[in-house]
Order: sequence, then C-alpha cells, then structure tokens
Amino acid sequence: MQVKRFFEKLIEGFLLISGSITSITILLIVIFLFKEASGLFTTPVVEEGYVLAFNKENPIKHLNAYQIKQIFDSEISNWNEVGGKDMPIEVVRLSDLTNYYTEEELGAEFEHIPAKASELTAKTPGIVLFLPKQYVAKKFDGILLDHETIRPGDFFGGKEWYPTSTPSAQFGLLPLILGTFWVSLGAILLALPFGLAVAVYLAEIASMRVRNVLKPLIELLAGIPSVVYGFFGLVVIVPFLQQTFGLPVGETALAGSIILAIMALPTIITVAEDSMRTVPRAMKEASLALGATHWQTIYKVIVPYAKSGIMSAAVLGIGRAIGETMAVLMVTGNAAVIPHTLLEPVRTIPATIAAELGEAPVGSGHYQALFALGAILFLITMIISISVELISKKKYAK
Amino acid sequence: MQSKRISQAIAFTLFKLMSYAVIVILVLILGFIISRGIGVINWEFLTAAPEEGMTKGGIFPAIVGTFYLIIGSSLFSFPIGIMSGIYMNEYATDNKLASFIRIMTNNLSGVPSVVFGLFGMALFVNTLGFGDSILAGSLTLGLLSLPLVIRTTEESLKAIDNSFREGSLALGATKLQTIQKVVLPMAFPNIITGLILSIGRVSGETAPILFTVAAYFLPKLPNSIFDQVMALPYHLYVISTSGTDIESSRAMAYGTAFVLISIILIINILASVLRNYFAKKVKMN
Amino acid sequence: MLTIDAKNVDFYYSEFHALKNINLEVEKNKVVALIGPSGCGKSTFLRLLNRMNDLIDGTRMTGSVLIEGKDIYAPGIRVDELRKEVGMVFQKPNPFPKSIFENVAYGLRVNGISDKNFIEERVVQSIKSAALWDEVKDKLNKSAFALSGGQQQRLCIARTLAISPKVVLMDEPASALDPISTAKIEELIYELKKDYTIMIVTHNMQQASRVSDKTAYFYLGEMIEYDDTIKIFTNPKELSTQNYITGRFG
Amino acid sequence: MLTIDAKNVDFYYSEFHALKNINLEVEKNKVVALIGPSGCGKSTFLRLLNRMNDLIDGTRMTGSVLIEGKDIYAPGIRVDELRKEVGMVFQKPNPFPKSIFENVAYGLRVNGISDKNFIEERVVQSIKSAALWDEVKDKLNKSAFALSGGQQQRLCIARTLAISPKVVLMDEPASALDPISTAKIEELIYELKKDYTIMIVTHNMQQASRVSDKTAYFYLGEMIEYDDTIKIFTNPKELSTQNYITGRFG
Amino acid sequence: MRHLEQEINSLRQDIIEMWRMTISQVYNAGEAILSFDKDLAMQVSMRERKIDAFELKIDSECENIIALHQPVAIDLRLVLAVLKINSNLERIADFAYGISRILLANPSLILDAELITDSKLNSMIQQVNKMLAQGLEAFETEKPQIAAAIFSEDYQVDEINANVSRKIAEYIKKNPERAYECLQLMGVFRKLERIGDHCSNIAEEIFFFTDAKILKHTDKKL
Amino acid sequence: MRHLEQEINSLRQDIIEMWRMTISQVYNAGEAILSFDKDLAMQVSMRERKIDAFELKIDSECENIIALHQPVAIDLRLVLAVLKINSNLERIADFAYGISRILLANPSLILDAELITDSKLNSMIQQVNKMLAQGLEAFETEKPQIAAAIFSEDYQVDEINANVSRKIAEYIKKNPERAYECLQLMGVFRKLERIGDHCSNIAEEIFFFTDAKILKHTDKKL
Ligand SMILES: Nc1ncnc2c1ncn2[C@@H]1O[C@H](COP(=O)(O)OP(=O)(O)OP(=O)(O)O)[C@@H](O)[C@H]1O
Ligand SMILES: Nc1ncnc2c1ncn2[C@@H]1O[C@H](COP(=O)(O)OP(=O)(O)OP(=O)(O)O)[C@@H](O)[C@H]1O
Ligand SMILES: [Mg+2]
Ligand SMILES: [Mg+2]
Ligand SMILES: O=P([O-])([O-])[O-]
Repeated sequence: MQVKRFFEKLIEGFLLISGSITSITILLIVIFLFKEASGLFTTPVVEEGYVLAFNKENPIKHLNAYQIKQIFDSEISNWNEVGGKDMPIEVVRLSDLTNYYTEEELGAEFEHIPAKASELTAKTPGIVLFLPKQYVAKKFDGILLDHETIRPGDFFGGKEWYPTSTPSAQFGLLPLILGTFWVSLGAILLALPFGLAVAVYLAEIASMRVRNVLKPLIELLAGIPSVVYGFFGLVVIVPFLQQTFGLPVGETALAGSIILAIMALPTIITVAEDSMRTVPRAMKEASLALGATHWQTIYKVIVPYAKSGIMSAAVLGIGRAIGETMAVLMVTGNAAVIPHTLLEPVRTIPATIAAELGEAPVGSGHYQALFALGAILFLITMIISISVELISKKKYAK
Repeated sequence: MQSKRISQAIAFTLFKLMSYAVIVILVLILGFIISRGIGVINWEFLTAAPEEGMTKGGIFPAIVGTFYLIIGSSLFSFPIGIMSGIYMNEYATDNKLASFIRIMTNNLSGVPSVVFGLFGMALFVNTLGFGDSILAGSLTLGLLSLPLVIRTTEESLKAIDNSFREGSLALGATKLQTIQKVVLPMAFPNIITGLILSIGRVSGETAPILFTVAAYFLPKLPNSIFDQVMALPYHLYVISTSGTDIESSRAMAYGTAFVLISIILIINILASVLRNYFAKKVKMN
Repeated sequence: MLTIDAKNVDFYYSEFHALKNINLEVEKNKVVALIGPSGCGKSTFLRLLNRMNDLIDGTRMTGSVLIEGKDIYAPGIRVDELRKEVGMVFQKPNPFPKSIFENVAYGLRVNGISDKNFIEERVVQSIKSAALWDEVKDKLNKSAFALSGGQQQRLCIARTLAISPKVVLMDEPASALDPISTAKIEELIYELKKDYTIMIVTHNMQQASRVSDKTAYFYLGEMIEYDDTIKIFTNPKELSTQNYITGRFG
Repeated sequence: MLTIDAKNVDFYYSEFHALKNINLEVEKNKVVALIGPSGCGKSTFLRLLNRMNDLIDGTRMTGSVLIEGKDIYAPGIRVDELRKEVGMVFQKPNPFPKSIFENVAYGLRVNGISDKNFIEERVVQSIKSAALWDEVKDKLNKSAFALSGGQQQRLCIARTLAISPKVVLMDEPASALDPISTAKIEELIYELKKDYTIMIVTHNMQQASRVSDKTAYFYLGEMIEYDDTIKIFTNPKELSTQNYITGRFG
Repeated sequence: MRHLEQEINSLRQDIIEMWRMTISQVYNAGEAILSFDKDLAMQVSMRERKIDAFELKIDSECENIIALHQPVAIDLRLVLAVLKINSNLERIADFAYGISRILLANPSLILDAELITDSKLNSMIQQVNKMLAQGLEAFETEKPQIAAAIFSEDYQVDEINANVSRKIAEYIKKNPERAYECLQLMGVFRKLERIGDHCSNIAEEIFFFTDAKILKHTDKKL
Repeated sequence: MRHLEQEINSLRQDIIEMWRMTISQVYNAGEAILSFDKDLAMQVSMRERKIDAFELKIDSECENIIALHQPVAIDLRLVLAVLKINSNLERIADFAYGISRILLANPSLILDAELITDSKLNSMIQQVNKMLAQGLEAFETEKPQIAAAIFSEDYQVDEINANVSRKIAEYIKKNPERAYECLQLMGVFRKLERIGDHCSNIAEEIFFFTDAKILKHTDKKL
C-alpha cells in the first residue's frame, strides 16, 4: 500500500513536468528569439570590420544605415542633406584610394594605407571614407564612425530591406511588414466570405449525404503540406496571373493571397462550422417553431449564437495567413520593396526568414535581424492567440 | 411574407454556389497534383537517389529522411504530449497554474512553423551543438506537434463524462487507477486518431527543418541521429524553386508532391478507419 | 370544429414504422396528455402536428392531420405559417441568447411585424399570460440566460404565446425542472387552456393526471386508449393502459 | 450502533455556506430520502458521506461524520478505503465501456482482489442482488453499453454492491429513466434495504414517499425536518415541509 | 391559486353545503315529529334524493382528487376526512328521512305529550341539532376544540336513549293498544341516537383532519 | 413482486381477516340470541375491542398507501373500496356487539318460541350471515355477480324487518308486562336490518372496486 502511494506520487510528478513543457518551450523561444534579436541593436551600422571616417571639421556625428546607403549610392551628395554643412560629399572607398595616391605611395604591401587614409581624411573636408578597421592608423586624423549601432527606429521605420548591401546593410522592416499585411489582407478578404459561406452551407443547408462527402475532403485539404500548395501556386496560379494581367512576373502579392486564402479556407470552414454545429438543436427548432424560415433562423439565431466561434475562425485564419511560410515564399516573388498594388512582388516576414537564414552567418547583424523578424512574428501570433482566447471566453461572460 | 421566402431562396442559392466553387477549387488542386504526379511514380522513383542535378532518379533519401523525422518527432512528442494532456485534464483541474499552462499551449500552437525553425536552430543546432541533424530536426518538429498532441489528448479526455471518473472513485479506485483503467481506455481511440493526424502535420512541414536538418542534396542515407537527411517537403521546395534546371526537374516535383499528398491521404484514411473501428467496437462487444 | 383531427396517421423513420394508424381528435381549449413508455412515439406524434418532423431526413407520413379543419400536409401548405398556428415548447428551456424582451419579440419580428407599439404590447401581454411578468418586469433588457430554469421555460412559453398560436405543443416541458418550477408550469398549463388548445407529452404520470382533460396512451407506435383523464386514471378500458399507469408494466 | 451519524456538519464551497449545522442519524438497513428544492444542499450532503466533495477545490467542512462509529474525516482516513464502505450510484447510469462482467468486477480488481473464483462468485451474486441476472446472464461478456438505460443503472448498482459497501448513496438514481425503469429501480431499493443502508436524493416526492423509511427535508442548506416518511407525508411538523410537499411552496 | 387548491376549496364548499342540507333535514324531521307536521315530513322525504346525489358527487370529487392530484399531508387528510364525513352526513340525512317516513307511514302516530316529555324526545332532538351545527362550525373554522364538545354531548344523547326503552315499556304496559306506535317511536329514538353517533364520528374526522390525531375507539378525554 | 402490490396484498389479507372476524361475531351473536347463550354473548362482547383495533389498522394502511404510493385505477379503487368496506364491517361488528350487549343486559330476556318463529328472527339471522359470507366471497374472487345476490337478499331482510314491528306489537298487546323485553328484541331486529344494509353497501363497494360502477342510491337491478 505504501509503495503504491509512493508510486502514484512519482507519476504525478512526471505528469507535472510534462505539463509544464509547453510553458518552458514558450519561455525558451522568448529567450532565444529576443536574445538574438536584441543583438541587432548592438550591431554597428557599418559592415563588420569596417569604419567610416570624416574630416575633423565635419560636424556630423551620426549617420544611420539608410543615410549611409544613400550616400554611397550617390543619392545624397551634400552634407546638408544629413544635417551637416553645405558642402559636397566625397565618397571614398578603399579601392578609390588609388585615385588619390599611386600604388607606390600606398606601398607594395599596402603598408602605407593607414597613413595615407588619415592624411586624405584630414585634407578633404567633404570626405566620407569607408575603410577596413585594420587600415585605421593609430593616430588617425579625423572622426571615426565606429561605435554607431543600428537603432530601433532604423529597424522599425526602415523602408528598405537589403541585408547584403555595403557598406551598410539595410534592415528596414516596413517593406516586410507591409508585404505580410497586404498578402494576409488579400487572403482573408478572399477566404472569409467563401469560408463562411461553406461553413453555413455545410452546417445548415447541405443534406447529410453531401456533407459526408464534403467534410472529409475539407479535412484532407487542411492536411496538405504548404509546400504542395506553394508548388501548385507556382505552376498554376503564377503563370495564370501573369497571363491574365499581362504582368512581367506572375509572382505577386495576389498570388500569395490566393494561395493563402485557399490554405486558410479549411481552418475557417472547420472552426466556423463546428461553432455553428454547437448551436443547440433546440435553439434552432425553437426558432422554426415560431414561424421563422430556415434562413431567418440562420442569420437571426445560429450565426449570432456562433458569433464568437466565427470570429475565432476569422482570427485563426488570419493567424494562419500571417505565419505561413513556404507557400508564400514560393509564389510572391520575394522583392523586399514596399508594394503599391497587389500585382507587385512582395516579401513577407516568414518568407524572409526562410529564404535568408541559411545564408546569414551565425551572430551577424543579418542573422540577428532575422531573429528580430521571428520575434515580431511571434508577438503577432501571440496577440492573435490571446485574442482568440478572449473571444471564446466572451461567449460565456454574457 | 413573400419577401422572407425570396430572401431565403437567394441566400441559399448563393451559399450553395460559393460552396461548390470552393470545393471545386480544392478538388482541382488535388486532381492537378495527382494527375500530373501519378505518371511519374514508378519503382525507381521511389527507391533511387536523385541524379543529374535532381532532374532524374528518385526521391528515396527524402522518403527515408521524412520517415526518420516522423519517428524521431513522435518519440519526443507523443509521450510528453500525452502526459501533459493527462496532467492538464486530470490533475490541474481548476487552478491558476492549469489555465496558465493551457494558455501557453494554445500560444505555442499558434506559433508559425518558421519561428520553430528559428528556435530549433538557435537552441538545438547552435546552443546545444547538435548541428544540422536528425536529432535537432526531430526535436524541433516534436515541439511543433506537441500542442497538437496535448490538445488531442486533452480533448479526448475532456470528452469523457466526469461521471465515469466519479463512478470509479466511488468504487474505491485511486485517482491513478481511475485514469489508467477507465479514463485512458475510453480516450484511447480519439487519442490514437489525433496522434496519427499529428504525424500528417509533421510529415509535411518544411520551415522548421530548413535550418535544423534538411539537406539540399544527400544521396546517401544517414548513419546516426547526428546526420543530416533529405526530406520530402524540402525536396519539393528545392526542386521547384532553386534546382539547377527547374524546367527539367518539374516531373520530379510533381512526383514528389504526389507522394506527399499520398502520405497525407493514407494518414487521413487510416485515422478515419481507426475511428470507425473503435466506434463500432464500443457499440458491438 | 375540432382543433386537432388526426386521421389514420402512419409515420415512418425510413423503414421504421413509428406510428400506426393513429386517430385522435381534440376539441378547442382542452389539454391532452400523451403518455406511454419510452420510444412509443409520443414525441413523434407531437412533432407531426407542426411538421417539425420535416427536419428529419427519410421520414414519411400517410393519413391526414387537420388543424382547425385545414389539412396541414396538403400540398402548398407553408410550413412557417403553420408553425405560427401551432406553437411548440421543448423539453429543455431554450431561450435565445438575447434579452428577455427580444426573446418574446422574436416570433413577431420574423413574421414581418415591425410596429414598435404593437410588439411591445404583445410582448408584455405574453409575458403576463405566461405568469412571468412580476418576476421579469424590471429586467426585460437583461439576457434571458440570467433567469432560472423554470423562469426560462416560462419565457419560452411566453415566446410561443406571442405569435398567438391556436395550439400549443409541449414535449416534456417540465422534465428538466425541479418540483417547484414544475408545479408552476403545471399551474400555467391549467391557466392557458382557457385560451389555447394544448397537447403535452409527459413521462410523469402524475403530471398527466394533474394537468390534462384527456389522456392518450401510446404503446409501440399505437394509440391504445384515448379517453377522459379521470377515466384513464380511475378506470381505463384497456388492461395495457392499466398496467402502465399502475406500474405493473414490463 | 448508528450506521450514519452526522454531527453539526457545516460545509462551504469557498465562501458559500452550503450546509448549515446538519445533524442526521441513520440506523442500519433503513432507506433515507433527502428532498428539498433545487440547490438546497442535498447532493452536497450526500457526497460528503463518501468524501466525493474532496474532489472540488476550495471546499471546507466542520463537524463530524461517523460511518459505523468511525469518523470519516479524521486524519489518516484512506479515502479509497472509505469509498469501498460507502458506495455511490449516480444520476445518469455510468457503466464503464467494458463488458458487463468486467464492470461489476472492476471494484474488486482495483481493490487488489485477483482470485478468479471469488470474483466470479461475487459478480454473479451482485448482479442477482441488483435484480438484473435474468436479463444479462447470457451476455455477461457483452458491452455494458448494449443495455438499456434502466438496465445500465441496475448494473451500476450491481457494481456498487460487488464491493460490499455498508452504505449505498444514490443521487437521483432514476431521474434519467422512464417510468418503467424507474419503477424497477424503486423496487430494487426496497429489496436492497434488507442488506444495506441506503440514502437517496430525489426530486420526485412520490419517489421519496414510495421508497424511503425516513425522509429529510432540506431547505437553503438547513435540514428543516427529519422524520418517518409516513409522518412527513401525512403530518409534517414544520409548515415549510408541508408547503413543499403539498406544492404550495414559492 | 393553485389548481389543487381550487379543487380542494370547491370540495370544501360542497361538503359544507351537504352539511347544511343535512342539518336542515334533521331539523325539519325533528320539527315534523314534534309538531306532527306531515307536510314538513313530506318535504324531508322529498329532499332525500338530492342529498343522495350530493353524497355521490362529493365522493367522486374525493376520489378524483386522490386519483388525479396525489394529495399529501393536510390536503390528503382533508380529502380523507371529507370522504368519511360525507358518508356520515348521508347516513344522518338517511335517518332524518327515516324519521319522516315513520311519521308518514303512521298516520295514527299521535304521541302522548306526557310520553314525549318523559322520554325527553325534545331535548334529544335539540341535542343532535346542536351537535351537527357544532361539527360544521368546527370544520369550517378548523377548530378541533369545538368538535371536542360533541363527544360529551353524544354521551348525553346516549343516556337519554338508554332510558327511553324503559320509559316506553312502562307506557306500553299502561297502553298496550298503542304498542305499535310506541315501537315506531322507539325507532325515532334509535335513529336520533345513531345521528348522535355519526356526529361523534364526524368530530373524530375533524380531529384527524386538523391535528392528524386518531380518536376513534378511544375515550375522548382531550 | 412490487412493493405496492405487496402492500395491497397485505391490505387485502387484512380486510379478509377483518371480514372473517366480523362474520364470526355476527354468527356468534345470532347463535347467542337464538340459544340464549350468555357465554357466547360474552365472547362476542370481548372480541369487539379487537375488531375496533383492526379497523383502525386497516384504515391507516389505506391512508398510508394513498399517501405513500399514489395508487391509480384498480389499485386506487381497491384501496377506496377497502376503506369503505372496512368501516361497514366495523359497523356490522358493532351491531353484533350490540346484540350481545342486549342479551347480557337483559338476563330476563327469555323469548317466546312462538314470537321468534313468528318474527322470523332465525331466518333473518341466517340471511345476514349468508350475505356477509357472499360479500367476502365476491370480494375474494372479484366476482361482482356474487355480490349482486346481496341486494335482493337485503330486500328480504328489510321485508322481515318491516313486518316485525307489527308482530311484536301484537305480542305486546297480548303480553304487555313483557313490553320492555320486546323493545329490546325490537332492537335486535333493527340491528340485523342495519347489518343487512351495511352488507348492501359492501356489495356496492365491491362493484365499484371490480367494475368501477357506482351503484349507491340506484336500484340494483343488474
Ligand atoms: N430521427 C429518428 N430516426 C429513426 N428513428 C427514430 C428517430 N426518432 C425517433 N425514432 C424512433 O421512433 C420511435 C418513437 O420515438 P419517439 O421519440 O416518438 O418516442 P417517445 O415516445 O417520444 O419516447 P421518449 O419518451 O423516450 O421521448 C422510437 O422507437 C425511436 O427509436
Ligand atoms: N462546486 C461547487 N462550487 C460552488 N458552489 C456549489 C458547487 N456545487 C454546488 N454548489 C452550490 O451549493 C448549493 C447546494 O448544491 P447541491 O448540488 O448540493 O444542491 P442540491 O440540493 O443537490 O440541488 P439539485 O436538486 O439541483 O441537485 C447550491 O446553491 C449550489 O449552487
Ligand atoms: Mg443534486
Ligand atoms: Mg340514502
Ligand atoms: O348507518 P349506521 O351504521 O349508523 O346504522
């Protein structure tokens, strides 16, 4: 008897530990994602191992990644555009030093570069010099921009995602967020009316026989892997859109929306239908018994009663669309630009992670930026989960 | 009075049309993949490794890899998930801890698969040093399917009327005996079907294995759990988007998609057969 | 004119012959109780009278049912119109998740009535008829779910009365309620028969004896006996009836 | 010695005072019925006697309950042992999804008995005591779910009898059954009191009057009156009891 | 008001009505015999059928209430008490009828004033009238103490009756030719005695109804 | 067997037992009066209390069945019939007791053989004995036709009784000194007549029980 007691306690302990595993996982996800992500904001704006240098007289103390990129792309040519004096910017890369100095001057082994770079900086007021750290002289005659790190504003407000650009990688979230938003919005606008229509049809209108055929089919489609949907989109929808709209490329936000809509349909249908089916039969019969038609019964009794379930269905559908990776990756064209219409290629957050994580060196700014994307994604889905929770609780609060 | 009938007629027709439209689309997808893929299937395709930049040969390593990943993830998620489900439904009845755990589980199930990929890479591949390996991939997939297993278990347990538990307790059984002898046997059919469906989910996931296990091309089979493997979904992704010769690997892609769908089909059929079998068994004996 | 007149009614669930040649006549403002062992077809018969059985696939009926002289199974009969004439109250209280007021107004609204004053008047009057007014008059806009089971059931009755039915069908209307609420429902039925013809299915023999004027005993789909309640309970003609009501059955 | 002896029992669900100073004594081989309006604490009291209320968080009890002289709330009491002494039958029949035989054997097995012959003997005897033998003797290995509701409930009673309890608690054991099955259960209770002490909660006043030797009337957590059933039903001491049983309540 | 309560109230009204009729029958029969009023006797005789019908009605009301409403406690006691009071009242009315029949059947039944006084016929009649009225009052007001008086009064009636045989025997001895009339008179006394007895029974039922006490076959010292 | 059935069976046993006791009381009282057997009369007198007790028992059994078991249909009719038969039987036994009391109270009640024959006392006694037995048989076998005979027999008893006054009056005229004893004898006849009446009532109740027919206050031509 005593042994039995002990044994039971032991098992209970095991069960408790298992029970806490999801919480631990969430905790770990939070820790890892946010730890890596926060690394992004200690990453220098300038490529690892390089510095930017200015003339001592130049009042500019900070440049953010986007400004740097624009300067080096010659989109900004005067310092006053970034808050400095009115003088032209002179961009000098390491390779450009040969324009100022001969090879001999720089030394056979480039051993004189540090001195020359320092000199050049000192004598050129408008200079911005992009230089590997190893060539920075001990007593460099100029301002070095080496402690500058990526600021949250740059990340969240950044309009460009160009992680491989030099000298300064661009980690602007906006195009990705907007891409995700447009694709998901399109998807949900397509999926909701159809999903709810099917749900109503299956729950109320279809005969038992029809339902018995359709229901397993929809369940089956819910199980089809996203790569298969992506593949289908790639070989069918993308060419179709390209032809129909006469587009240069078929891989567009719209293609993503369509595929996502199809993928979200089973979720929406199943959840909404289930919630309509949980409407007590008595409720329905009561309405009919009062002389309401079937349709009146549906929209006056069944749908309001299943309201929270239907809302959950919508939210879960959105969640599915936002988090979906592979299919979107395969059909949206992956252009990280802010889209203006649904007929342009876009890139979503999850697709970005999937496409780039393989190439980002561990611990690099790029790597950390991708984790930051992951963290954002995680937060969004967290919000969705919690709102679903609240919605379904509300049903009973009334 | 006539108007309420007319509006019913319009609404119902509309719903019916929309429903059939949706069903047609869904059936088209299935039909398309199956019709294009079925011709590709032959013995070689199923048993050989890819050749010539993946435009020829088969997908055997990917099938095996997927199989390993299914086994590996199930070994992790089934026991823990079932135990967790039991804990939540049977032990942590109404306290704050339980509702916290429940919220956490729901949250976890909403986390996108790519985030699992990130997390798996950070934890298993890098921090724990498993590298890209079956182990890391299985654990990642296991975590991904964990909420599903827990939810299935919990729901199966919840479906069992409390009166059965009380009936057992009232006969002098302990709580564990009650779970073991009454609750679990009753929940078993539903749990089993749930588990099988979770395998379906695992077998089709791509994003989580991208950075934790999947190999682009690996003609040999793995030797240990620390090896990389190919996997069907990743393979399909690769040959349809970034193969060396996308056009000529199309056939391979259709074949792979077909195999993936077949796995899902088989799993669904298996699940519903089991469900019916158990339902009948309960009624009959 | 008879309020209900079922003639040679046979009813099938697919193959299953659930009602066998039922003939039953009910006069205006009478309460008729249907009793009989489980599965004998009481509910089936009741639901035949407002064509609620139409909702079930594969059912079939022969014979005719006249409500106030009108054959309700004739072609061209509008089922929703019929159901306004023949109200129904169910086993478990099933108010809609709306306010008390809206619950009672529902039947009016779905039948195309939109005159506010009329609706309000009718709602109040129905709630009063259902002997619920004093208990809810201060919270007509509260959710119906906030009421107790017995109150909910009376609300469901009020809801049915609002559409001014001629006949009210009740399928074990008190079986989910405690004795006090049950007594109230029984009293209510007794009151209502002044204005309505009522048919009630009940498993509770005492209830049948207390509320009804006439009682029909069903057994295996047949109506074995149909007579004044007092006759059935003091001196039934059929031995089968006697065995059932005295508990000697089976 | 008294079989049940509850002394000054108070019971709380968190803050809610569900039972107030209940004192109730039951002699061996008596049937006691608990009646009273919904929510008055009947079930709570019943479930106190086999500590089924332990399963609910935040409950608290004061006072003492002696079963055959033993304080069942004393520290060190093994709840599972207690529950073998004090069997319980529930509102809805809840047989396990096992064979009829295994259902009845369950209690023996979980209590560590493995002697085949003994189990078999006990099972047969319990099924006989539950007046079910003739109906199931040919299908002991069939699923218990194949039985009708009334048979299932008797099976649940047999299952309880198999562990040889001293007391059998029944919480509305027939409320989910039709009148015929109900009558059988009532008959069974009448038979069982030869060997067991029985306490039954019922909403059905007639049932209380038919089956019990003594009746306790509960109201708002208090026990208003406890007396011989015939006394309660012909001449209750308290006006409140009389109002309840004559239906004048509320 | 509740349905059962309505039924019970109407039952109560009916038994009171029955009671009143019975009281009037007994009173009239007494008057008739005392004043040798054949018309009055005729009236009593003709009312008998109505009372019989009323008895049946009340009886079936009681049975219906029991069959349909399963009364318990005070309701049941009332119904059972009414059931018995009803048959007692009918019996009493029957005796009143019997008395009136005796008068009508014996046109020559001219009673000696002396015998009447001697036999205390007058006071016996008054006594039973009073007992009947008291019974009704006790029932209507539900006051068993009023009913209690009936028991001792019945005792007095019995006493009168016990002596009457002797008185009449003496009278017969003196007037043997009037033996038959005397025997008839004797019958009147017997009937009055029975009425007294039934009043006692009714009082017992009132106690049963109000206090659930069973007094039958006990000595009624309260 | 069902609980209610058991209760009803035992009620049935009890009323039959009551019936038998009553029959024996009436029989003994008759024998006693005919054979002037004071011992037998004493016996009857002593048994009276037992019968009273039995009446109470049956009464409360009926009430309990009604209160606890809500009988309907045949069960209810049986209980109601028993309730009434019971009080009739008690009444009958009461009369038997009364007859025995008359014998015991009048040591000088030596009856003239001629008067006895003339007044048909003997056959009246036999008649009521028979009626009682028939009643019991009808009840036990649930055959109302047997009970039907009782009505016509009661008619005969009434006839005998109707004539007895005259017979006795004549006798008194001849023997005025025996007026008192004759009045006592008259009491015996009255009581026998009442017994006959009660037997009729019982027969009515048997009809009510078996056929739910109410025969009271109707002419019993069946
Ligand atoms: N939808 C259905 N399909 C097939 N058979 C049905 C259906 N509904 C009822 N039946 C059968 O018809 C018969 C009569 O059913 P019904 O519900 O009318 O019985 P009832 O007398 O109301 O019983 P209860 O008292 O249990 O409610 C039963 O044998 C039942 O099994
Ligand atoms: N788990 C619980 N938590 C809080 N309060 C409870 C709980 N169970 C019961 N109660 C309350 O305790 C009171 C008594 O409940 P109990 O179930 O004993 O009533 P009952 O007399 O059995 O009623 P019924 O006839 O409806 O079954 C009720 O007011 C109820 O609301
Ligand atoms: Mg309860
Ligand atoms: Mg008369
Ligand atoms: O009717 P009685 O018994 O009083 O003669």
